[in-house]
Amino acid sequence: MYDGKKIIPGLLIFLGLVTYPFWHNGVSGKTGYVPKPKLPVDKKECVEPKDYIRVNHKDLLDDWKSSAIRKGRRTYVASNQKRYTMSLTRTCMQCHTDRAEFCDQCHKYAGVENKCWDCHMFPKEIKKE
Amino acid sequence: MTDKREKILGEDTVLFEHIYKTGKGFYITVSILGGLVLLGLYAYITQYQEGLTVTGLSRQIFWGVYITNFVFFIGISHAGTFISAVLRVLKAEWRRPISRASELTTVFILMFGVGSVLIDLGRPDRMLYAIRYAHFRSPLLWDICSITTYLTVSSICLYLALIPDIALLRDLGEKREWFYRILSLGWTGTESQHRRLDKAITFMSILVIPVMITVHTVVSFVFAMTIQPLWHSAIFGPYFVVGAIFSGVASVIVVMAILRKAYHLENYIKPIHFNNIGIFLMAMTLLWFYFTFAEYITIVYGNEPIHMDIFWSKISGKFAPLFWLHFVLCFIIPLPILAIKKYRTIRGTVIASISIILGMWLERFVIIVPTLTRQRLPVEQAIYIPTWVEWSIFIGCISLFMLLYVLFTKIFPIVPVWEIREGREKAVSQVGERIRSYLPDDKG
Amino acid sequence: MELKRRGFLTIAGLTLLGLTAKPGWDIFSKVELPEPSPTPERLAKKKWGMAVDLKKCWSLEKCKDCIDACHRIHNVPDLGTLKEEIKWIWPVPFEKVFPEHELEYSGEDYHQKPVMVFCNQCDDPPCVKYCPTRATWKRKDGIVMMDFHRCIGCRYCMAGCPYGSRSFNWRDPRPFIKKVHLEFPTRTKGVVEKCNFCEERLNRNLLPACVEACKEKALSFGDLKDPGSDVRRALYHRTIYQRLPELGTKPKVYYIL
Amino acid sequence: MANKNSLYSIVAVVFLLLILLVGVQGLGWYLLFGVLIPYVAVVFFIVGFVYQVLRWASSPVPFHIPTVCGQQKSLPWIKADKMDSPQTTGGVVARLALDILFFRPLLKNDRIELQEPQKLLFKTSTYLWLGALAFHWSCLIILLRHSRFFLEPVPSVVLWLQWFDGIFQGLLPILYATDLIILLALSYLFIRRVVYPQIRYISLPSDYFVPLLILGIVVSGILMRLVYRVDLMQVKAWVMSMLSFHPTLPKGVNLLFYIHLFFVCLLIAYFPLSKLMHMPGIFLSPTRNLRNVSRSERHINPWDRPVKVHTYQEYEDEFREAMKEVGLPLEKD
Repeated sequence: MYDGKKIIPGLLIFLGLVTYPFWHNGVSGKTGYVPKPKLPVDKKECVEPKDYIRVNHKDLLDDWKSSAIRKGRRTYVASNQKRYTMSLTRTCMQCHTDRAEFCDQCHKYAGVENKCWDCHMFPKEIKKE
Repeated sequence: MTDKREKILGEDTVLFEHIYKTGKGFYITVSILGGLVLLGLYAYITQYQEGLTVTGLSRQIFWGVYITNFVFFIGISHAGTFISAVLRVLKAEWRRPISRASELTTVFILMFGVGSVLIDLGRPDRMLYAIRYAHFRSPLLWDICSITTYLTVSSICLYLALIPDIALLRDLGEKREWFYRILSLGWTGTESQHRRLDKAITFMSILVIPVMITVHTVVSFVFAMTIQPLWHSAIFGPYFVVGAIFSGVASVIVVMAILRKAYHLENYIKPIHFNNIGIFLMAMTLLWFYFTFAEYITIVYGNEPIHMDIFWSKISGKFAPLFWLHFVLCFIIPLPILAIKKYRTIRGTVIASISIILGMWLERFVIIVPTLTRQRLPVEQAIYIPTWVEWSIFIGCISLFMLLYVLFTKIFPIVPVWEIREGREKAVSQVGERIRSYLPDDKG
Repeated sequence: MELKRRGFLTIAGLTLLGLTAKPGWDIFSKVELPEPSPTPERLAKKKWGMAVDLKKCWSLEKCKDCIDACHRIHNVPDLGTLKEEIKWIWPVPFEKVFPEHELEYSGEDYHQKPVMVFCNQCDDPPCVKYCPTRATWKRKDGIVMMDFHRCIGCRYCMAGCPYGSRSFNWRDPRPFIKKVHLEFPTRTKGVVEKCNFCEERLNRNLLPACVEACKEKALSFGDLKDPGSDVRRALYHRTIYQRLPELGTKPKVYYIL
Repeated sequence: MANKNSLYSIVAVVFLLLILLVGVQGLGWYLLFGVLIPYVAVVFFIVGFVYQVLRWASSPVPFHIPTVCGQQKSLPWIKADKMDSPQTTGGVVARLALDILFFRPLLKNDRIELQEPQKLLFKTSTYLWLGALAFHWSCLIILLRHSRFFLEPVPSVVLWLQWFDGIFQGLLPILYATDLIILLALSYLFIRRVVYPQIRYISLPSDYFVPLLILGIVVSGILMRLVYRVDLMQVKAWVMSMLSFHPTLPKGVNLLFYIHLFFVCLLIAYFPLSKLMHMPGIFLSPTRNLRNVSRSERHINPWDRPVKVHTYQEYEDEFREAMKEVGLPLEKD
């Protein structure tokens, strides 16, 4: 082999980069970590099926926002024909009362930032103040 | 190498000196300006984090230095096009050495005009909503459309007139040759290329004039379309356009003087240029006075109490010092200097121009702020003193403008070499012919 | 060569088309988004308005019930400075609200009395014209609404409003709210806000907070189109003032003297 | 004729897509496509990559052949071109860095035109340069952005990058600038190969196949963002489980995710066999990584054996007697 002194370190750097996730997660002690958001105890169902909400809650809230504020339509008919008020504070947060335990876990996990909490507040947050 | 340089540059070597020679002065200028830009940046970051509370603005006077700057900068931007486009269309031969310097002023200062509005926003992160949810009844949106068009058109104007010079630098084949090669778009200076360039520049020059007039008209509409006293005025459109050309032409004189001194262009930018623009500036001074007079005399005769409140606050109230200072700076000082031939020297016109620029900034200020202190319901007595944040951002904007200007001259010649040469080679005979065509024909 | 390129383009195009066609759609979209239900079109039928009976209002001195109620439920911060003040409803001396009635020799004793002012919910609102993003607009029932999600903070609406009804959040308001009322959002720094006629309460068939809080019943609220409504009965055969009616904004808040 | 190559590639990509559709949607082989293929692909990628590099490393460089387009360092009064004819290691590093980060060579000497009075004009193909630059940089940023699925906690650098990339979020929700740029750049680079006859002539099926595969990855990725939402929690949980070698299956996840994943697996498994190896190759190409010292230093061919030299004197010594006999002239008696 020629120029091993340069090529071997180069390859080691490559291997280090490729396997970086192992080291990163190992050091932070979160190998295989999956967040377990705290679900409301007393209520069993959300406005839509869980799978749908998990994927589309952002779109749903966006639709609610424009529908309620801009069109003045505030009743949401779910796919199972139940009726809900379109409101983050008066519908969603009635069950999901804790932001850190529910929202933030997954948002942090997926590296997603949202600006809802600049204005809307959780009941738990107020008690702390 | 030197032979090649000599062959290409010929007698115009001095025009390229600022590209090839980097002196101590350059580094000092750049570092001072860079420092001031950083100061402005720091101030803006502070404002972004804390909110607009760090400014002197208040519930009552919610528009201040930033909006003044917006109007002022966009006003300055009118000069470039005016000098280069109008004079080009009118075939005024003396425009040749100064057309690029003025176009460059237009393009650069326009960006800061737009920037000032963005700095003023409470939620700059949402600024693109103005496009996404565009509401065409809002005069602000007219501004957005018109200024974008103006920026595009004047950038194209600047670039078109740059192409032959870029090709020249490419042919020199020295520093950054690849860069010039890309930008020169394969210009080789053939007759047909010249013809096409001429056509394009003439077309853009004619196009830019109406665009320019709409820009400042629409800027004034931001104020005139409201029902606030002393803003709601029909002459605001032309009044602002005149003010814009007034301050813009003055700023071109200052830029010319600085370039002449710093880059030793005494042989290209001559006292005759200052004299010619000086005469034009004098006409603008009178025109500006006429509009100011018309605006205020209408208000006085109308004698509506709401209007008169603000009128008196300018004439003898708390804005009187600023109002009279602006009047002195815009009219009393420049008029005699520009009117009397003895004083219409380089120094004279520069002094008059600086006075006009300062005065016109104050004019924008005394148009915007007093109206806000007493809206229809004089509920609170409000005062407005800009804070360090506003001043720093103001200084940062001007420094960045100058920095961009300096860096531009490091890359491109500031005097359009090809236009000078064209003037030397063709225009002299053409002008003679043209003058002959004005005269009565020989009936031989 | 030409034919072959066309062949390539045809096949590429067909492939793309095949991918985006209906079968693809069915595979990918597993759950259909349900349509939000239309509420009864009652909005367009109403036209909300308010009447302020000044004599009743003045009968209790230094009463601030309406202000407190409004600012509490709408999370209006108390910044403690005049400079950055945010207010939805506030008192202004009579002579400043109605400058046209400030007559030299009338000698009336009420010129210094406070008049409650708030957003006039104009029928021809100037602020709506100026907003570059439609963050403020007039609803079918006449309420001039603000969408805090969309405001970019240019403050042009403030320049447009001749009544000074709009406030701007110069800084983050949250630390200045004594007790956050959960059902209404707080605002971020950099957006404009104003009175919304309690549209969030109307929606639940409640009266505006200020109307409900007033012990003297000085404020009456209701549908201006309905002759039997509270507001119409309060206005019936009375001397009515509007703020700056000459500007053509057609305020829907009336003052009774 | 060469146009067939692009057709082959399209057919191949569509065929692969069908395999996946049948495999996942029809037969439900989640284990194969969700666990086995990704693991195999990663192993293929790493082992193949290292193997290729080591294979290259074992080949000697027989000649000293740096690419040079400037004056070499010679006499003190002749100005050397340090950038295009680097004499020091630092110069080589600088040139390589410019090559890698800004694709400088693409900007130079793409086309040469002879102009009338014996004047050579070097033309740049700016579009190729721009397209390549846009594609590669977006690719890098997108890769870094994806690290949010691999790292826990997500580093703030990644979040910052995400924010910066999504700065136009105000205009179009969640469409990243790099997504758009890579789509445009890739389309341009692909169409360029189809449209220009000269480039079509030198293109092989694999030259179309790789861009198409990447295009498939990009399109499926963008669709997942904008149209058919995917449960990111399950995706990340799956990645984390794969990384901890206790694989789970992302069963409920949209089919698009499987397309995306399958194409990525194909790409990285194919990587060591393909021209994509220009990634390590750029570091190992002798024309770019050698110092231009062909005059100042002696370069010895590494495979030169010491040649046994038979000098004339030895020859004379060997045949002295015989030469004397026939009377041939001798240098030494």
